[in-house]
Amino acid sequence: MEKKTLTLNVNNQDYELYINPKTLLVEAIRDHIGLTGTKRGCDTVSCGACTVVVDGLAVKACSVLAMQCEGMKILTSEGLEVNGNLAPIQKAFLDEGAFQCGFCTSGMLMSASAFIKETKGKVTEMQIRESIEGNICRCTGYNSIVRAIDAVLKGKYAEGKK
Amino acid sequence: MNRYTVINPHTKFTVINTHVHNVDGIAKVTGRATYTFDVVLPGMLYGKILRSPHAHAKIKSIDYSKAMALHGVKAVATGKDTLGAKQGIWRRYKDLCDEQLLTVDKVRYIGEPVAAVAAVTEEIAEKALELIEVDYEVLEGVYEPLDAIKKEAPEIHEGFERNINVTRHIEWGDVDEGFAEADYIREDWFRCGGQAHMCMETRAAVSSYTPDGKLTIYHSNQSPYYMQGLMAGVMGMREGDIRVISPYVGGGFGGKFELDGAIFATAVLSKKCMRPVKIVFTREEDFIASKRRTPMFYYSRTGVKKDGTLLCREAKVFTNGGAYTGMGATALYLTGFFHSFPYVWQKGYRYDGYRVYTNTLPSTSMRGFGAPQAMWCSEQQIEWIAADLKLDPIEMRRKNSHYEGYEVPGQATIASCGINQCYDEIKKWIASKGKLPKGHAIGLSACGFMSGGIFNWFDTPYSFSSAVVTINMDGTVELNVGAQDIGQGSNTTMAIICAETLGCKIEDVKVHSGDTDYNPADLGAWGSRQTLMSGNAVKRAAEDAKKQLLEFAYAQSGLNIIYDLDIKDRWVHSISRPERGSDYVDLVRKALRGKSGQRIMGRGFYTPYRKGMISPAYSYMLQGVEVEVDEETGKIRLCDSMTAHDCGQPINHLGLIGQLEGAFSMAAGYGYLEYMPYEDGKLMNPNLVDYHMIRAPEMPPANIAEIDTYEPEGPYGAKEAGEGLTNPTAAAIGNALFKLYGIQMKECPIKPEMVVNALKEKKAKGK
Amino acid sequence: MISDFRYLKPGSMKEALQMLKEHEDECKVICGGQSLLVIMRQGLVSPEYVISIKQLKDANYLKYDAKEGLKIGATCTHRTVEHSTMIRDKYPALREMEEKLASIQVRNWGTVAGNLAHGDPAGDPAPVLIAMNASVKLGSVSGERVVPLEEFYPDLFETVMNHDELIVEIKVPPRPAKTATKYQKFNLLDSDMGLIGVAVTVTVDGDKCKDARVVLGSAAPTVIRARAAEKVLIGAKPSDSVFEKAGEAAAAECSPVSDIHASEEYRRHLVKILTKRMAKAACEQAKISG
Amino acid sequence: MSVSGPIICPVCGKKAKTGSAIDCARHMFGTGDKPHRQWVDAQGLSFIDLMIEQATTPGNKSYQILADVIEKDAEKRQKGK
Repeated sequence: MEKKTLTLNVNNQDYELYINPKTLLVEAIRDHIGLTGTKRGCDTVSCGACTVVVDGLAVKACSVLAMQCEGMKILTSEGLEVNGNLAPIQKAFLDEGAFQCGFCTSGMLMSASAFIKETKGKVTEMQIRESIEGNICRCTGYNSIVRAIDAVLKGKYAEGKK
Repeated sequence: MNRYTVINPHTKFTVINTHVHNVDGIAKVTGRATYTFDVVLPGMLYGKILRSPHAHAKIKSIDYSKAMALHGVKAVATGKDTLGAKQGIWRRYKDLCDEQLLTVDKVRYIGEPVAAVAAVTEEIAEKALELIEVDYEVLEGVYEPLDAIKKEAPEIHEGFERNINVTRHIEWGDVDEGFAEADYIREDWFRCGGQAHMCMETRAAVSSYTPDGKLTIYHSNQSPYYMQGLMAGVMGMREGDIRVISPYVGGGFGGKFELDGAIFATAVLSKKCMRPVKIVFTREEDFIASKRRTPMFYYSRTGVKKDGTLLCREAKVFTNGGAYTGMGATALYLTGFFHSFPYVWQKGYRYDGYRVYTNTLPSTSMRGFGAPQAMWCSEQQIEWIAADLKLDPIEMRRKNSHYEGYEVPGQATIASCGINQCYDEIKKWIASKGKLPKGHAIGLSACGFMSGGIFNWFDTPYSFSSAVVTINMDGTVELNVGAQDIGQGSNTTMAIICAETLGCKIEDVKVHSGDTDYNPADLGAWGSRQTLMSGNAVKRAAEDAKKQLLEFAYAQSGLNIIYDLDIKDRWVHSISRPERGSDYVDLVRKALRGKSGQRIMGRGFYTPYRKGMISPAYSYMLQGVEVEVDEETGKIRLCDSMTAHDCGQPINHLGLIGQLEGAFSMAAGYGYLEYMPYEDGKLMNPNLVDYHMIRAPEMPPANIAEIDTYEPEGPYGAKEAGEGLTNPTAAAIGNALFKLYGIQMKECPIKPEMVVNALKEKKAKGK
Repeated sequence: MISDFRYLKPGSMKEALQMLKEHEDECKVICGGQSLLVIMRQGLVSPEYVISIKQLKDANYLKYDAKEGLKIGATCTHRTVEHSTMIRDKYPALREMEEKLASIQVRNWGTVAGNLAHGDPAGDPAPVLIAMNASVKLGSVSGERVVPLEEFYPDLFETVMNHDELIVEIKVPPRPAKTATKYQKFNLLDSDMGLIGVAVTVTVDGDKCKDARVVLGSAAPTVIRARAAEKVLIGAKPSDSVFEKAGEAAAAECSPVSDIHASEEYRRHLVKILTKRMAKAACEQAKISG
Repeated sequence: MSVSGPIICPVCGKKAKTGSAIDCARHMFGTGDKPHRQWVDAQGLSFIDLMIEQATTPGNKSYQILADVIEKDAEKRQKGK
């Protein structure tokens, strides 16, 4: 088996990897780089626990080859907080109790933050729900997560506030 | 999006029922929380399990020499490498300890572990599995309980005639006399499906056996103490030589308080090669080889007076127990008990439950513990009876409901019950919705649930719950509990109870749980027991510590003996003169000095006494679900819901809301989405493409009216919340369909096809 | 477990086609890989070479002109189609279909061409595109050929592509006047594949239905046209009874299977209902469309 | 003639509720362990068949059948004294 060298940029940090080309993005992030916030809950691109943001787009890292992400900017849940300050969506998750066991939370946060970034103007509650449609949460019943996303979109955590 | 109202709230608290963040929150929203899934130890090997392709077969021989020869394979284990101990969580009853986690000579379901491999990489381990040669003698299998009890059915476990695993009989009053007096008798057959726990974190374990004869296990479970005890049994070790660490746990829902293939195989493999071994189930393994909610066949016969007075009920139940007992025996009892809930049966109640072995995935406890099945049948039948007698279904329920002080003969005493107010709240909600659009209807369902089990089938010599509170010189608090946080937020709940009791702030409390070496034994997270039982232990431990603090406060205060001191929000003060006081941290320092430097340490224990056979306390609820049905396709959509809920005194505000919403989503799934079809013992949808769970767009608002009652047995009056709410929803959906079209759904989950067929049938009858 | 392969990263479509020619039988082309990686993980396919075209920017386009109609490049993702205002104006049914296709994550990475090449009869794009009379341009080192999408699928998970070919472009003709397409799938979860999917295109002329295409997803081993249903509609004066008849015709001519999710009978029932509804919706839309 | 005094379980000697034969029968089904099953089978009945009958058909037939047997047995034993 021929290995390949690959430079992966995760959370604004370049990582030099020497990997089997079949390595999935989630495996590169968890097993090679060691960022275990990103989880895995299935093998069928169903659960979304492995969701990360690649060049601004939420994708399921279990169905992307790491090799395909060369030169792209990858963001994981570990990259949301900026030197000790939580991102608005993280604060909102705390305030709304938008997690329980927490296993889906990293993926959920990434879907949510990608949606928040690309959202301009008003959105319906159903649009918020569809933004996390690809993420399964067995604990919360989603409503607290929807409330958290809604709160951020309504500017509750904007600079200056709270 | 959601409405949460509290009826007659108590306001005397400084921490309890306030908006407190989950104490594990920061770790969980920043990706810092590490689960067993994430654990990596130096020199760790990766394990894989070889599983039976046959539903029922004898193992004639296993040859794993080729696998051993594969480069990178460090150990292979089969049942022959184990003590072959038959284990089960019903330790008191040897008959019910029937499962070898690595089978020695026989497999009883597809997916049962046959051998396990440890290798330097997961990939090598997987390759090695293909090199293991197993010679099976395939036996005839049987998959449905009503087939398995037939004379000619194959015997799954030796000595269990007709494959009957457990029977349960519950009875009070004179049912036959009741039927003799009844104006109206209704009898129905129901069928309830299985359901997968589907924890986001699949079963996972990392075991490390060391030459000093000690075993350390990281394991995703609901009760580290149970795992320690059970592993001691199957490994032939002392409990004390086994340390079980349960870090953050990715969900449990009743499926993670028994031993699983991962924990046992890793331990056996690690002992063989003296290196840490990790096994994480794939999602498919988690579906086919963990356990599931028990599928049931229900017969229920109910006798009533024409005014709707419930006289008597007789229920007979066959459950599909699958290949092993697990927690199924308890589910069998509880389903029978809760089938009587939440009603008073004037003449009597009788239940006969039969748990039958089949060659399918073992059935066990799952959130609701038999009650969702019981309510699916009971609450629909009650609705139909009300319709048959032309009575208001809410008022008919109300007049027959439990009440404070009622005693379920020989079973339970109801010390607190807010169900009467639940009826009022739901009536208000229905009224507030006005006229519903075409194709919409609201279905109702009432129920109750226990706050922890009193039964001790595990045969523990320890008290059910224990806690230790240690106060450091700076006023920070170490709270050690055996209670396990599996996402339900028990760490937060315990911290709240500790802070409230001690009079410190929530951020002063550090909760230590999930490690049998450092925390006292506790039965763990099942049957909604922790808030009440562990909560009581924590409260008593904090009271113990507080008493020691106050001794010094009294000594220095020089107060007249008639005055009393208290601590609230870090303020030590005279109750009659709250403004007069001193700082809590200052007091801690003095007390420490007074104890010649020993830290203040309080201990608390709880075991229920004189509380009947089932549980110390019961929660009550009434739920309304607005359902929309596409009459042509039969597709069901949930539009809105309201649950009036009595959980005594809410402790953990955010946690409570989360639990109630989460329970709803799981219960709704049981009602119309989640099914586990088997063909010749093979699960046909062991993946998340074919197994459907509610996702965000399908989830309706889950409005809650919290009825605050006071439960004398609970800490600060608290009782169960979050599990009981898994019970009513399926029946509520069924009742909405009944209201809409007069069709009676007798099988759950309700597939759209079943709705279409029921409507066809009705039309046919109409003609 | 995915078996080892050699990873090839062409710099251009031309180079990609050469690699494809070179390794023909023992290679797979990956772009989004939302389906491919799943079946590779299941061991259903284990190619020796995997050619990634994800990075081929020149193939990532979405073009429209009034004469030639719509052109979707090989590496154009579902999400690009979904977000395009041009698509919203010219081919609203495509957008509506995309909005319901799996989840945002899948649409962000997966491509329309890849979805078509996978050949899953339950896929959403094929029925809609066939209803729009789309075709695929297949490229290979020896040149290009255009195949009508409705002739693209000989059998379950099979396409007429040769091993050295791949879909370089999807072509959708301009929407004729007074024409509309409607698509709906029936599923238990919003994000699910359809138990049944039905796309209907109708062209109206005055109060008559001038032309119609009825396409059924997961109602047969491949996506199929319901010709009998089309006959019912063409030339008829749209009415509920006509739609009903069209539905019955479609239900009669399809050949769905029974599985754990739904019986054959129920699937036929769904074909009937959805065909009826989509035909009606398409007619109404066509009447008011330019 | 009938039995004087409460009927106690011929297997474990437990007095079930009212001490009536029918309650004793219910106690036997409820317990359902090996000794109780064997005793029932020894009376020329099939415990399992009675149990299945009991669970699959409405009413109380099986209980009654067993109750009668228990009653007779109790009579015998009283005569024996």
